[in-house]
Amino acid sequence: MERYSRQILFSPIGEKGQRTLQYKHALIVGAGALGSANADMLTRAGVGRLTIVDRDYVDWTNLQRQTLYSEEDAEKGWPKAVAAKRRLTAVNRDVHVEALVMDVQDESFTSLFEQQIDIMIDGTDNFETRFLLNDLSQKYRIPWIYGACVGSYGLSFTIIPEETPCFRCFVNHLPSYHLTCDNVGIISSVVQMVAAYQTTEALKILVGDVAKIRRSLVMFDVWQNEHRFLRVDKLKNEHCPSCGRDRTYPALHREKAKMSVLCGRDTVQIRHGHPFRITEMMEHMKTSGQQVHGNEYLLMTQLEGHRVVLFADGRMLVHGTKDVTFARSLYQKYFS
Amino acid sequence: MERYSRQILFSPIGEKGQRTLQYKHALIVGAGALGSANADMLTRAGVGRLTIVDRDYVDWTNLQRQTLYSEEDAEKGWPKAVAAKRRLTAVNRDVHVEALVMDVQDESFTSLFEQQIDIMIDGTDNFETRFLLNDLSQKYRIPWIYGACVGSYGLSFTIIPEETPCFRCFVNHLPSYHLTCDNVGIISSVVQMVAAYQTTEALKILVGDVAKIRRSLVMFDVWQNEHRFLRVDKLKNEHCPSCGRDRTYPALHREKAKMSVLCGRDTVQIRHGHPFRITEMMEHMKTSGQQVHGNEYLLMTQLEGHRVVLFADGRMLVHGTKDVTFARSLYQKYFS
Amino acid sequence: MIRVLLFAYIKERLGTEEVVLHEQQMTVRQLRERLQHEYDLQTASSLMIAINEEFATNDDIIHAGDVVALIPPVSGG
Amino acid sequence: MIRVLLFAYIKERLGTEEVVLHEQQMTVRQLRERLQHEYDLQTASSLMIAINEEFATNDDIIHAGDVVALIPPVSGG
Repeated sequence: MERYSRQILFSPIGEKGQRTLQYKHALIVGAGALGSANADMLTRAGVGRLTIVDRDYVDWTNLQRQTLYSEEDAEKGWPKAVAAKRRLTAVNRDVHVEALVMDVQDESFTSLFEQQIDIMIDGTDNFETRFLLNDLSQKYRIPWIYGACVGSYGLSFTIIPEETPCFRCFVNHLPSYHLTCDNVGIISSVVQMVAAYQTTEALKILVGDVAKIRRSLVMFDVWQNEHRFLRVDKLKNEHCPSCGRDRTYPALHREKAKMSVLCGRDTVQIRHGHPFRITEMMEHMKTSGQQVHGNEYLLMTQLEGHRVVLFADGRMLVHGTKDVTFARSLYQKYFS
Repeated sequence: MERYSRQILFSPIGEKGQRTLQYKHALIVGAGALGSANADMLTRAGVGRLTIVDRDYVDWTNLQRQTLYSEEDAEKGWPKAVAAKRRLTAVNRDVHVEALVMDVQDESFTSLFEQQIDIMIDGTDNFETRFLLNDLSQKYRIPWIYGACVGSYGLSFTIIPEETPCFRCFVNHLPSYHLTCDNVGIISSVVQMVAAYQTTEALKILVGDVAKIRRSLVMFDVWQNEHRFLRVDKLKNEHCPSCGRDRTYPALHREKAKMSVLCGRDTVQIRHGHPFRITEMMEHMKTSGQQVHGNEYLLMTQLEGHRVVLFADGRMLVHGTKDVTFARSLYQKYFS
Repeated sequence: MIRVLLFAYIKERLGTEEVVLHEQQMTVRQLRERLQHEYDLQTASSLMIAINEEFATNDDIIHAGDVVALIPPVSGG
Repeated sequence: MIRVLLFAYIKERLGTEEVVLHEQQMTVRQLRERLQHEYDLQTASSLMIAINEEFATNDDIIHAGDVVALIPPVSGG
């Protein structure tokens, strides 16, 4: 407990709050910029258990803002969840960190909800996943904390089932066009500010200081010196299919696409349906003269001028294209 | 440059701004919570050169909010500047990081100002050092960014010589009583928010986007959901001894105390006047049966029930006391 | 007169920090239509809209003197 | 009536989020004295004081209807 002395001195947490944190379980969905920053703060704060879910691996362009990762992680191409766990364990061995390299669209993600989860932190980079989190939050009555940012602009809102409007009450359809870090860029300070709001709300919820939970949406632009809190009560929609009286949880019943273009990534993801036997394949490709490298979680190679990554969990990424037909043809030719 | 692609896409920085950053030199004074967070962001952003000055070593109670450090740093008792440099170099080898284990009250700190410094970031934990930075900022015309936090409350303001009020215009005397992390605690999210403001302002200044520099003081409380920008123009005082017409730079002429009680640390610092020969002393103490450990920068031991740390630069810390007379007697008995 | 404040990419799209509409009153839905047609803002239907610092729904009415904020939802993270 | 908003430890010291003073006008200096004597706030002389979101100096005058904020400078970092 000595290591948390400054946090225990903070009276809204105190010794009682600190002990409470040890028994809590936070689910962090996405280990990119927001996921990194939140996971680091919650680990240092001594939350007992963290589950980190991410489908991607560390890339050089991530290092500018994804604070858990170092050059070595990018060089080795570690999956983000794995690299995150390594750093977090070095920072606080008392926190039990579970690292899951998977796509949240997979069945195994939903099965996580069979256990107790006290809070979900939004570290995702797309609306589709947020609609899924939102429905899971409502179904299992788990608060979640929306956070998003692009450029120098950020938003955050705390969603408490049965109390606040839900994410679908705010954003009732998938925006046809939206900005991501990949088209308008991002600076690291806006990430840290969104994450600071998310972690603060998470701590309030975990220690049970419900009176202090922020009931407004916060919106800011750090470069433009804008900062506003906007009241949200009117948005609570009793006809909302996620949080209203007659719920259908639409995001839980969506057909999972076998192929998908990753948001603003110039990358197509294909689901193989079965795990890939990475080590065996890597061996085999090497002996046949193919340039390949990787680790026990994934394999990277070059096929017809495109970087291709296979994950042990059965996903294939084709970088440098948004053409699903082309990506499928590569997949069929080499791996199906 | 590829690794900065998301920052280059952010139009107020762009390719031109990114190239400019490579030629800039930031001085970070203090490598505690704010210093850590700022140094991490500026390193990831690709600022060409960072100088980090800190007099302390990594302690277990720092890990809750000082994001550059891991358990190993606390176990080994590395000086913060040295541990910071190690992590930052792993994060971005292209940034030239200079780590200086020293007290800013020492002469050698002032001599840093013989070189070009483009920005100073406040990562200190006391008012006395801030008055010193403020006078150096005015004398050498270097902008500096005040940041401070306790509990869940934070403040930041950007001080531009010849333009804005200076720190002494705000706080015209050393407050007789003030709060530190050591008496009311602190949570990590307020640190990240203050640092997010500091780094954003630093980037605006370094890339030359002067129109966007925030001209107000920002004050917030993340737990209480407060956030305000306060206009400052009236505070510019033409009789200010630091930034007014007749300047005396009082903080540059203060007698350096040989002994000082570290702010809220229950620790007395004594200046030996000469360097300590750490390795030799450690060897000597070990052979005489004294329990001692350390590294090339410092030596830790137990004397008369108090933890004592000697730094190679000639400082001695006596922990667990505020009694200067007692600390001096220990010093004289064993080391003078 | 209704002041409409713009944030993030909307500000850059329209090249201004705010738009002034000379109306006595209009619904949020009418504002969306006007933004889409008159200002060619294709994303108008997915913007979140606040009147005097409070989010509003499509049927809410904006009166002269109100300050409206257009908040684009974003997905980065 | 002058509303005085409290932040950080001042709020906890006085056990309230705001204090209301029934004055037509007073200087910032007079406010400091009153905080020190009437509210036993020993740190009153080192507080930063803002009137209607703008920092004020000791000779500035606070009028009825103004909102005053007491901002404690802090040194942690």
